[in-house]
Amino acid sequence: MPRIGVFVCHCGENIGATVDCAAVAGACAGIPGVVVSMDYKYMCSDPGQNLIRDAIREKKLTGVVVAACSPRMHEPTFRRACAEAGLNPYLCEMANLREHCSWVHEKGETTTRKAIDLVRVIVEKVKRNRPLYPINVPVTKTALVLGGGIGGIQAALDIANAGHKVVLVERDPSIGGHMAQLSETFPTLDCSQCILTPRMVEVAQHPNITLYTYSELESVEGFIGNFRAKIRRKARSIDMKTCTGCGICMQKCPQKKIPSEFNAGLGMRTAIYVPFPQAVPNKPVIDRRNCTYFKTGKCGVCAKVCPAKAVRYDQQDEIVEVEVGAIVAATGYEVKGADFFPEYGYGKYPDVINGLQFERLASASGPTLGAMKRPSDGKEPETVVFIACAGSRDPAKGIDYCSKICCMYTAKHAMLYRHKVHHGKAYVFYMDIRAGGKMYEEFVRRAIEEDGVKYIRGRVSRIYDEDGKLVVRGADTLLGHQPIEIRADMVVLASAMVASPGSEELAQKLKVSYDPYYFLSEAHPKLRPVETNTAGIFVCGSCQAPKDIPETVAQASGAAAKVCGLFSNRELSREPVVAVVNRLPPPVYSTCVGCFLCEDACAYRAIEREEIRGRDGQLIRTVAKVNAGVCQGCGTCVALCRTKSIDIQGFTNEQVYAEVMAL
Amino acid sequence: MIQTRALKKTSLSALFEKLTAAGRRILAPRKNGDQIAFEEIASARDMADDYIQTTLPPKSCVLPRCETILQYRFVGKDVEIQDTPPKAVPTVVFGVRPCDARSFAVLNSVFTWDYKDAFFTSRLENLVVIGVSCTKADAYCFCTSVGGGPGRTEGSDILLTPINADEYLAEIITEKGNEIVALAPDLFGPPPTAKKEDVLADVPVRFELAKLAERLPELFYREEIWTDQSLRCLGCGTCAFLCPACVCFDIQDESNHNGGIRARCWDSCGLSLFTLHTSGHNPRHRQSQRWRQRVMHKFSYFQDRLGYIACVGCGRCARACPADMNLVEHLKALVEAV
Amino acid sequence: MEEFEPKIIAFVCNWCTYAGADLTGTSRIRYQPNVRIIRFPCTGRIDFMLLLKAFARGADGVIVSGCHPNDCHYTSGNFHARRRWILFRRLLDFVGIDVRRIHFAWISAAEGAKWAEFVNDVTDTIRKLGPFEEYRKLVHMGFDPIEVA
Amino acid sequence: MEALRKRARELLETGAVDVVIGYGAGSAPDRARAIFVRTPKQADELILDDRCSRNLAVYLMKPEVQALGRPAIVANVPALRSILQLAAESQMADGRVVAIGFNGNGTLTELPTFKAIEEYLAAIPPALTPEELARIATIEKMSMAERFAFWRSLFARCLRCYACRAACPLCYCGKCFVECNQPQWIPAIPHEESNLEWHLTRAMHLAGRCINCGDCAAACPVGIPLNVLTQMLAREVAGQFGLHAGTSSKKEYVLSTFKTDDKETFIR
Repeated sequence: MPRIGVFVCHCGENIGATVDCAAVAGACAGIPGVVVSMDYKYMCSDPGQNLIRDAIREKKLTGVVVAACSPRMHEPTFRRACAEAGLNPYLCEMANLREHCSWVHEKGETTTRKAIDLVRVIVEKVKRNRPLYPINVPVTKTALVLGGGIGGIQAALDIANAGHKVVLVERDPSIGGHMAQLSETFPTLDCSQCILTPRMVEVAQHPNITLYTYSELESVEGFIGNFRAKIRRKARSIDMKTCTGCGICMQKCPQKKIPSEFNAGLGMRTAIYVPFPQAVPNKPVIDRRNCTYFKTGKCGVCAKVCPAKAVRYDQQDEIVEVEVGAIVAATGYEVKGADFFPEYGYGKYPDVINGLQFERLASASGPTLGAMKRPSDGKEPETVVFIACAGSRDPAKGIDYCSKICCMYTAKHAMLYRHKVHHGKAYVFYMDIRAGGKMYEEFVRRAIEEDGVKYIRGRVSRIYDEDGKLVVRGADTLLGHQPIEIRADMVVLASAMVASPGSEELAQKLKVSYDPYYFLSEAHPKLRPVETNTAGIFVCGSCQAPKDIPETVAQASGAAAKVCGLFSNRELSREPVVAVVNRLPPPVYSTCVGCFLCEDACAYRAIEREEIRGRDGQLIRTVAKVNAGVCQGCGTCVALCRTKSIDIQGFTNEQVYAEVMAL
Repeated sequence: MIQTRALKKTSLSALFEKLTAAGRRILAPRKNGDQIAFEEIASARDMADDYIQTTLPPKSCVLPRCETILQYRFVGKDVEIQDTPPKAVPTVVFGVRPCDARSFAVLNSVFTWDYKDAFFTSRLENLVVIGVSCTKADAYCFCTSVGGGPGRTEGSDILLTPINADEYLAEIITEKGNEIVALAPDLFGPPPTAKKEDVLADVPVRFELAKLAERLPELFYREEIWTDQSLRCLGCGTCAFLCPACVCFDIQDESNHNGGIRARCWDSCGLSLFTLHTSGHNPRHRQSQRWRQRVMHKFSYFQDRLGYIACVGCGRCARACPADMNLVEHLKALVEAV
Repeated sequence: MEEFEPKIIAFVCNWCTYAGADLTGTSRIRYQPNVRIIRFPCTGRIDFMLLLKAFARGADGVIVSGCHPNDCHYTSGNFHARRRWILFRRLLDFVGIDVRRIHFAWISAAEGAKWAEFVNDVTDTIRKLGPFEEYRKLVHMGFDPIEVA
Repeated sequence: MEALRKRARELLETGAVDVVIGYGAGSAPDRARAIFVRTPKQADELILDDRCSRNLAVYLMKPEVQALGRPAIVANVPALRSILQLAAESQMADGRVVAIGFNGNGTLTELPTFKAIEEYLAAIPPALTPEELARIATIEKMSMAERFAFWRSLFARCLRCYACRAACPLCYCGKCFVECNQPQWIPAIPHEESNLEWHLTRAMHLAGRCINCGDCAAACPVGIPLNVLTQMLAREVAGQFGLHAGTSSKKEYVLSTFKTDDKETFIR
């Protein structure tokens, strides 16, 4: 027979002024199973908690109902008090008399009656509560970082420097990401590669970091603290151990006309190539789609010239499996491509380029070695138009959001152009200037005031070619929509930043939710910005939303701190509100029939299959089993289970049924 | 001493009126789609006329599908138990087939065996059975194989045989029957001359009952026979729920925080849950064991203990079985088993 | 005669609607007291059988509420719930159970005012419909002995 | 019919299967019954004609039949759909059952794998018949009160014998929800309210799973047209979510999947 204690709190006047608390306590004293029922001014105060603790000891209570405020407020308080008195904390529940009753209803008998109902429901629930114990799961102290851009690099280094192992996976042949492509960075104009490459080298040399470049995540299984990831190491066609990185193969490769990804198509590379001189690892890869040997079976020049005999045409993709405790997604972004701007002639006119291409033009390591030469004829452009918000903030283009970095880099581009071409004219078409950030506004003002960049507020409607000039037509909205036409030599589009290709697939592999633009979703936009809804998986950088370098780095360090926090425990302790599939003595074993329709209903893939075997090892049945480490306790499987074989601790079928039947 | 009289079919309405006036509830077969059920009727015109068997037997007149046997309430922290006194209504059930009429004795033997069940007996005491002989039978009927017949009088207080197009031959069998006649004496005329046997249906004897009873104890151990016979059985329990002589019941409680009831509900030994233990062990976990139990109980144990065969040959089980389990066919096979 | 006061049982998820109703309280927005809230981790947990039990217990109306689509604390529990309710509601309607007695809403933790408005509206609707006599007329366990022939 | 007997004989003689689940003559001229052919000689008892309408797939889940060994089954369209649905619910291993499909014109097609069954069924649309749809529409045309009265009178008859469940190939659960007593979701006492709860829950459990053989209604001793409920739900599942039970051995269950843009009109 249960022995329940009911403790009705006045919460000062908050409950007491509206609900007759003494009457509630009196009525509840008559409920079968209730052995003590009292009211008190402030249950959450020390003397109040003592009343509960004393009653537990003296009356040997098997359950406690605190009728007070919302459990979202003080449930931990009262559960702790119960635990201190030796009662399993999960045998304590709260009836919400304040937020759900006294604060929302008038003083009177009806409200008191409602209060009694609310307590009775919880009494019936608590009668059926079972002692629960936090769930402990071990933690593998290795992190998997996906993406080797600045975000991934920063996260990997922070975690590795804290003494934990890191596996860093990069899709491209080298780490570095988009930051390696940039010329200078706003607002300080320091050289991007100069600040990035030392970090890249540090990654390569760090004893705690295992680097897999030219590799992609194949699949992930498991749960926080205990993930198993499969990584596909794409065939590089090079033996990384024997290759010395001398580069002769690249010099001799007859295929020299392949647009270089690193140079955003403005330069050429060979079929066997290192993406850029400072690449890490600085060893080549064969681009099999463009290699003559792989296309025709003839050539083999690189293999012949390689002094280290490191070329391996027969190399296969390799799958490596790693066990990790946490995953950081830092897969970055992509800029919108040619087909997106037919009205701007991008892709049609070679001198209409995007921001990333301008970075390469302006970079000392770029195809022009930093000289301002336009792609079509290599002439120095005398008039350049920069168009901000190319695609961004444009519902018609399907991109409602602001790409965030364009205002700043457009100012930077115009400024860099003016520094290189002193007599040149730079125009910027903009919608608004968003320069929130340390030294950002000042930077934009400098471009306008010191470097004489002409800012025109308005949208460009069309760009067309006329006598070798790019005619940019727009309107100046600050001058009453006055039409404006600029004859330019080159146009730079600050094209929208979008989620990198494959984001959706990645999100599905990680079981992380994502927004309509395929940016990965954080667990909470304000308070949990680097966590995802899947425990143990974190995000940083522009795979979550557009952001600039300092923000990416800050978020990467934040994610790393979260990972380190997780790794500071040998075991994880979790709330035991999880689903359980019943197990019974033979010959029943479980009422689960093994239809596994629940599997798909679980957003966390917490439902596993367990083979029940007899003493002779013979398979008797395969039934469902919930991985308590993965289960988040939503209970969707419970409502779905036809045989009622799955139940959820804390909200069991018996409990919720009793609650309904108590009304 | 059975008295014979004549009752005009057209007099039924008047008879029913008299019965109603005397405070008796009348249950009679009524057609509802393809179902024929014993229901309370207001007028003889509502009755179904052309049928071989009702869908359900008249068993629920004495053993309802479920009935409350006690109630309890929570009063403060105590439980107050209230017995539910039997509340039988004086009832006349009309149109009972002679096979079904014989089932009351079978049921009575169980409910008065070592304990006199007040619910059952008070209902039986308040029940008058007016049987109607069978002039038609189908391939499923086998009353004659189990000691009955299409015109047998056991179990009926009055048995009517439609002797010609307009008249019943009324056999007044019991004192209860006389009481009914006394309520409307002028409706019952002098006995007709036609012979009852001439109009009765022809129901051939399908197997030798004595031989079956003799062989069953030995056949009990012939696992393969029971398995073979029951392979197609779905274990649905329809046979028991339609059987006029099945008595198995289950006691169930239903409650809420105010109190609850305890009720007696029909059950069936053909269902796997029937013998399931709390531990999960089921002594009759195979359908063959349950099928064997059904046959053994009806034709061996019941007779040994109570002197009755718990089957009246109505054929409902076979008619309704979704798997075409045909009791007669299987009994015959058992008798002939080598 | 005293006006009929309906009994309404609300099944709500912990993360959105329960918290939303908490906000109604902290905002001191008044609403009618007929509703009794039962807390669930997620709308995905709410078994349709519980609705039947609510009516069996004499509820005149039922509320089911949780997080807005895409806002589920558990990512998709509410989507599963939505499919369940689409079919179950259809089935109830098909057997002639008045679906105007069952109300669904997405109410977030920030929508304290919406909760109050919703409860008031549902209470008024159910009050107009009157007691759920049809359901109560079904033979069920009561404190008069039952007999089913 | 001869072709079937011949093939059954071969399957048993070669040891390809241990039992052929088929139809044999029933106890009345208009009845057929399930027979379990275990020797080549018994194959002569097999029949194949208009009487063979019941869904024999229900026997594939019966432990006593499973104990006979590897089965072949004479399968009408609902039985084939049952096999696929059971496969989707992890109840059956591919290749274990040899299905001998037959249709109205008497042609036999041997379907030894799920893929073969899927391809065979691809030509037979799973839609409800116009008669079935019309029957649903008749009920939908009634007023709410009429609908309630209609079903109430039908459910009131229910004996809770569970013949509907026993006859259903997809009611293979070891412990049915109606047998749960902690809590006792559905009172074991058969009264109108518990009968309603039983039938609604049963229908919901078959939503998106029912392959519409109609054997539940056929088995009901008191003539409740139970399959109308599941047919109505099948129509909704097909119409709203584009899913059809028993068309694929791959799992895609209406209630364990969702689309973010599933349409409804009643959630505020």
